[in-house]
Amino acid sequence: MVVSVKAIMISGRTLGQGAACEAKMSPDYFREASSCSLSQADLRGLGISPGENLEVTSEHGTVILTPQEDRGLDPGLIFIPMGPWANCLVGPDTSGCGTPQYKGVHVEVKVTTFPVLAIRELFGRFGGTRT
Amino acid sequence: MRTITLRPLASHLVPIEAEGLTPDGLAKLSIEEMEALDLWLGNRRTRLCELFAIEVDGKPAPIEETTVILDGDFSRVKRIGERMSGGMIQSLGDLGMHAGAGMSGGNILIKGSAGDWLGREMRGGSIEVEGDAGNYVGSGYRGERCGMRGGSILVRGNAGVFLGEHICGGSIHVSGNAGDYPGAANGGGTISIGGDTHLPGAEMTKGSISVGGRTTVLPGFQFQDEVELEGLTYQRYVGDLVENGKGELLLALAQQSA
Amino acid sequence: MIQEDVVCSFCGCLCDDIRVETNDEGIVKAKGACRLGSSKILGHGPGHGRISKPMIRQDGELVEVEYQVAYDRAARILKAAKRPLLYGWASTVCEAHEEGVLLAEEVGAVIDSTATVCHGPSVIGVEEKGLAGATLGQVKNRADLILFWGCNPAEAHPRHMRRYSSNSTGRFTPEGRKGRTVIVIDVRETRTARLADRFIRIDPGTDYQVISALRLILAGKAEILGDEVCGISKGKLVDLVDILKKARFGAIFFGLGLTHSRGRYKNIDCALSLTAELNAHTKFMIMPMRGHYNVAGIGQVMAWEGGYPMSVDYSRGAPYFNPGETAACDLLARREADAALIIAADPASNFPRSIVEALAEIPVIQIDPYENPTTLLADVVIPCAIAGVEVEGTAYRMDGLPLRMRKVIEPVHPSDEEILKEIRESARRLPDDH
Amino acid sequence: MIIKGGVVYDPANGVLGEEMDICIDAGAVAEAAGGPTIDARGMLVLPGGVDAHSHIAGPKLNAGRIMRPDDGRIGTEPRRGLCRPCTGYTVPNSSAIGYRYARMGYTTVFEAATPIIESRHTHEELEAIPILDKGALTLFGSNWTVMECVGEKDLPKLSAYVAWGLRASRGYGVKIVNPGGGEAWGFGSNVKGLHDPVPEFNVTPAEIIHELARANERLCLPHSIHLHFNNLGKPGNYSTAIETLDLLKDIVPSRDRQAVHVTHMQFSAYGGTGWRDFESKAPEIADYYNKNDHATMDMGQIIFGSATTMTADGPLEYANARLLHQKWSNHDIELEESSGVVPLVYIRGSPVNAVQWAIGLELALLTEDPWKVLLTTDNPNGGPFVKYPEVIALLMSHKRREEEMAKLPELLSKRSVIGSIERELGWGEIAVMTRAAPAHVLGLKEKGHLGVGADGDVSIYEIDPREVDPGSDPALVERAFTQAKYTIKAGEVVSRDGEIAGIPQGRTFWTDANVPEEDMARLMASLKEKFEKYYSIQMSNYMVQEAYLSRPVAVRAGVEVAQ
Repeated sequence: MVVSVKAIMISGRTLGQGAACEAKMSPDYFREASSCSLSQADLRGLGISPGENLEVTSEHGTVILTPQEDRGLDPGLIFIPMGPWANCLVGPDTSGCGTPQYKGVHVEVKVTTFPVLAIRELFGRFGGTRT
Repeated sequence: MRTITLRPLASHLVPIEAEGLTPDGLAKLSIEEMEALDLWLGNRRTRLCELFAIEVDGKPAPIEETTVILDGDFSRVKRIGERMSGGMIQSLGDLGMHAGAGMSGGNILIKGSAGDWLGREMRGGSIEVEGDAGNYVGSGYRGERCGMRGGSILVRGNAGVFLGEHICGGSIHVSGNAGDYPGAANGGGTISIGGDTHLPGAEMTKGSISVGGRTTVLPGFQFQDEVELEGLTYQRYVGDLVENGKGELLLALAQQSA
Repeated sequence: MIQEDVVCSFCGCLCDDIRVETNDEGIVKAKGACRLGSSKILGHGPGHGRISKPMIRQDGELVEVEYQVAYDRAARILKAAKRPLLYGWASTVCEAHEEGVLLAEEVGAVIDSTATVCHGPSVIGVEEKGLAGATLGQVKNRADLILFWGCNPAEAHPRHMRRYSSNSTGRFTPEGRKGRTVIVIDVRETRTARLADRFIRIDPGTDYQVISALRLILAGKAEILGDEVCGISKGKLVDLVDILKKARFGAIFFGLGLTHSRGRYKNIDCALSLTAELNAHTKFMIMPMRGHYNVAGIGQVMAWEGGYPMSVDYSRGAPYFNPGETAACDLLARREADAALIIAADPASNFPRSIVEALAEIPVIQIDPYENPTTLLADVVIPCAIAGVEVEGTAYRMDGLPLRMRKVIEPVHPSDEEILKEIRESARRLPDDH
Repeated sequence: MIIKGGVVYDPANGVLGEEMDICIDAGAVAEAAGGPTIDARGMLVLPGGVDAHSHIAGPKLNAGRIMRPDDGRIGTEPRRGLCRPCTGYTVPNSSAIGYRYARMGYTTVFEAATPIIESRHTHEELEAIPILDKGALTLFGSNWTVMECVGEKDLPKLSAYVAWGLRASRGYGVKIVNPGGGEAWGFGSNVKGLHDPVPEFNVTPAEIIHELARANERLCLPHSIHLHFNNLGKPGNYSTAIETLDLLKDIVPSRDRQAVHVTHMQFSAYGGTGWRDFESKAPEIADYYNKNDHATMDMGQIIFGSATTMTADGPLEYANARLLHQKWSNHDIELEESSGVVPLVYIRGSPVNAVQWAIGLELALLTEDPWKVLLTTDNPNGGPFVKYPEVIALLMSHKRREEEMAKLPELLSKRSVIGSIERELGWGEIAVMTRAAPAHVLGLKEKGHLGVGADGDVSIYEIDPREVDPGSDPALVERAFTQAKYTIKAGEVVSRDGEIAGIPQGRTFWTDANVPEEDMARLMASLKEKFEKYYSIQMSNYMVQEAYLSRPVAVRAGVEVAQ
């Protein structure tokens, strides 16, 4: 049986993501921006083992992220640093005011053994396709 | 009577701006004059005949006796019916943003769905949408303190967010659901929503909002009593008290417990 | 060589006390800068992903070309477009912004800034209510109460607290942090929350209701509230209002927690009203925590050049402003834009995925010092000097205070301003096809 | 260039309606010139218009633009000919400001208030205004260093600070707004009158004004202090106005000009104890001006319709916003000032607005000497500058005023004397109020007149003053002044029949005042401490850099000039 939890996704700045964001193609940026944080209770509930990742799905897409624990988060919240990984889950609707809803996205989280996509893989299907 | 039918010659993703397409603008024109009307396709100034096929039935007529029929997908055509004062526009399919903005009279009937800012700052006349409507139906423009002031809008499907923001008069009825914050800063208009919505009447000072489905009530609304309207029982609130508002919020009782 | 009082070009704090040491290799030290600022100032050299030459995509691959070739290609793309988008502007100086507006006028473009994916809703809120603000020095010298709402300066603006807000000292605040009450309201316990005297956790998407309740309590109407508002006890809210009213000078800083959540500008609108109403009792100001160092500047430049601070459509020759219709994400989500020039921003990383897909479908011109995901979908790539490190010019701090950015080292590449001017010149030489 | 045969009014040189030629050579009025000839026969020829008090650039303007997209939409004009696109009515974009002033025949406009620390912004916007020559007045009235020097009674140090502040801001003169009130507003209060000490600083508004006036004269600045009174906008405030003017009777001007310029006097000529018994005290103010010669004023006329109020008087704007339930922006500036922006509408049906309307006109009509009253609307506080022609028509025609009064509440006749004033200003008096006097008040020697050596700024209007009687034909006057036949700037036609014909970059005037080194050294010690402890930016990043003024004109002043 696959265990999953429903959660609300919040994306935002972190110090590490910020410090690496001028070098987006670097391993540092990959490490800092492709993780997600959950409460201890949610991580336990998911029964995650070392080396496993999380697959997060919203109505707008799916992304695989490395898990972290954050004691500042209540159960039911998942935090992802702002960036292309988090944005796989964000919808295009701006509510008529120009700004997408980057916070408060309903998602489902489950454990996966698939790897996190590196930045070029994440954008792979765009690269070199245009003339 | 005069009927003018427009059919798109091609489909466009780049929007067309066509504020001249009103009974006021077309009633008196010959076909040749209509063909030469200025429209904008993105940043290109173009002529009506380059974008639409025109069919005219009847001689030039008074505005009130003029009907404009839009046959096809007009979802990328903006500002149709802007500032119209009379006559009729019938859209057989979808219609783009700002339809009927600032209109003071006449009727717009949309068989499909309408884009955002439908009936923005309208003063009179009526708009009817058989499908859905976008965001900011009957609202004001950015920074305006008064949106729709008169006339009526009927949406048979769902409406988007910020329905009737800054409405000062007139009425809007949505048969389906409405997005967040309908009737925000309502200064005297009437809004009724058949289905669900979220946080109606924020900062409303006057006017009335009724909700037939489920909703969330803002803290600034104070329960008054229960009233019977057309066979349904409504809870009546007054608010929004953050603005010392005296607006009326009516919530259909049967739905609230669901 | 050592240069004093260099202005940092990372975030909206624009710290202007950085001591930068350079040698033949480039910048070797940035004393006083935080981790974010250091990464920006020190990250200028080769090996940090700098783009070395202009490139044009041919058969799917980016191929190096001369600058003039890239300018001409960019101009042709923009001139051929019926709805070009000029987007970005957050990480460059105002002199480039002015050129950007001229280019938008020349090619009939929509010009929009990254504000529309950060504090755009704050601007719309200001259009509803106005903004009771102040320079950051007012907070430093006077504030005895600081409320961080939906922002996390400890990570996003690391020197904010020490230089300007909770931990700074000033004329009427000699005790610094000890003399101040610091409150954090957020949906999660951030690093900033852990440094606060009081942390109030709220449910995601309930900011508007909570602010409304605070306004009611402030207006003496607490009795109409239930025992709880969105999960927070009434007592806690009444206490909070009491603390706010007792302040001698209160400062509210808010971040993307308000603008990116359900309600968008309504959250800001309500917070602005709360601030105005607090001024009937004591002194209060409110300020958005602007992210990129000059995202405030593009708003200022666009306002005096065309009357509106963002999302301006020049397609009909006159400025037209309507975010929701003319903002970058709206244009792309509806697939209206048929070409894009991206400068000083990385929308491929920062836009929702499906909007990035729309961007990938149209010709994209990128002007940037660094390779980033936007490069992966660009058709013309023009490397530029780093504004604020290699190019001097004006930037506006989050409080609207303008500073002159320094040129710390000599650039190899042309500035954003020069590149934009060349593209505009090239576009002027092309015949009108309309 | 030769402007041939026009009917010239150049009151500064005693020319009142003479048919004569004006020659412009190398940008200045000359005895003779070659080049193109403009046929001005049957037309009114005036020096280029000078506006000594208008809000045209800087943080307040942008605050107004950003909070008022509704205003932006009113004035939309697409890119056309030489002109970049325009937006706005009360808060136009920078391009529109330049074009619209030029179309009316104005060539020189001074921004009324810039806070030193944000002057970079003011100059960025001034540079973006096409055509016009301009300058900015620097705010000093709630400045910590000023108040400390006043408290220490150290006039040399205060003078040094004023000189330094003008240089730091590239400002032209000393602006004082609700002195002390901006500091008090830093903690949410205000000063209540001239002798109410500023909290924490123990100096009074009276002392701040008087000492700044002394410093101004010690430095021999081209302009006098430029004063926005305490209690502005409040019923009964005319007594504060008169008390303040009395305070300055002992100031000896260092140049041939007034000792104090009082700005937008309309907002300070109020009687009554509240808005219910609000009434005009313009007759009392005008009487004072008729009996005293040390002060000048500008009208601050209101225009019915939309306005955007913007002022360094922060507490006033908060009061406005609460009273009118309007949008409110506020911007307090560390160690220096406060400010606010509130949109409002002046309504004909409002008795208060009607009385305000009357007061501005009464001030201009009851003050005998037109050299003492400049024509302004305190743009955009009383209304936008594009309405100046309407004000001119009202001043020149009793009939026009009566037509307007017929639309106003009857109560007006009890609360003002406007209905009983029959005076109609003549062409020469209008030329004084819009040209000669503003230039003289500012101390701009080459502006506001057409004598040899004056700047070659000329406006030509399609109206023959020998034929038209403004009293009976005010509409003709208004139309003529709305759109100059030609506006000439430094010998170049910049506007013709409302079409912009040339877009030169204007100059920016600032005042470079020298002070003794020892005074400056003492000042620097205390400034250094302020930057280390209180300012949020470094001293080395404070001064407006040269890059921000593309065509600066430094007017020399200072202690040495005075001696």
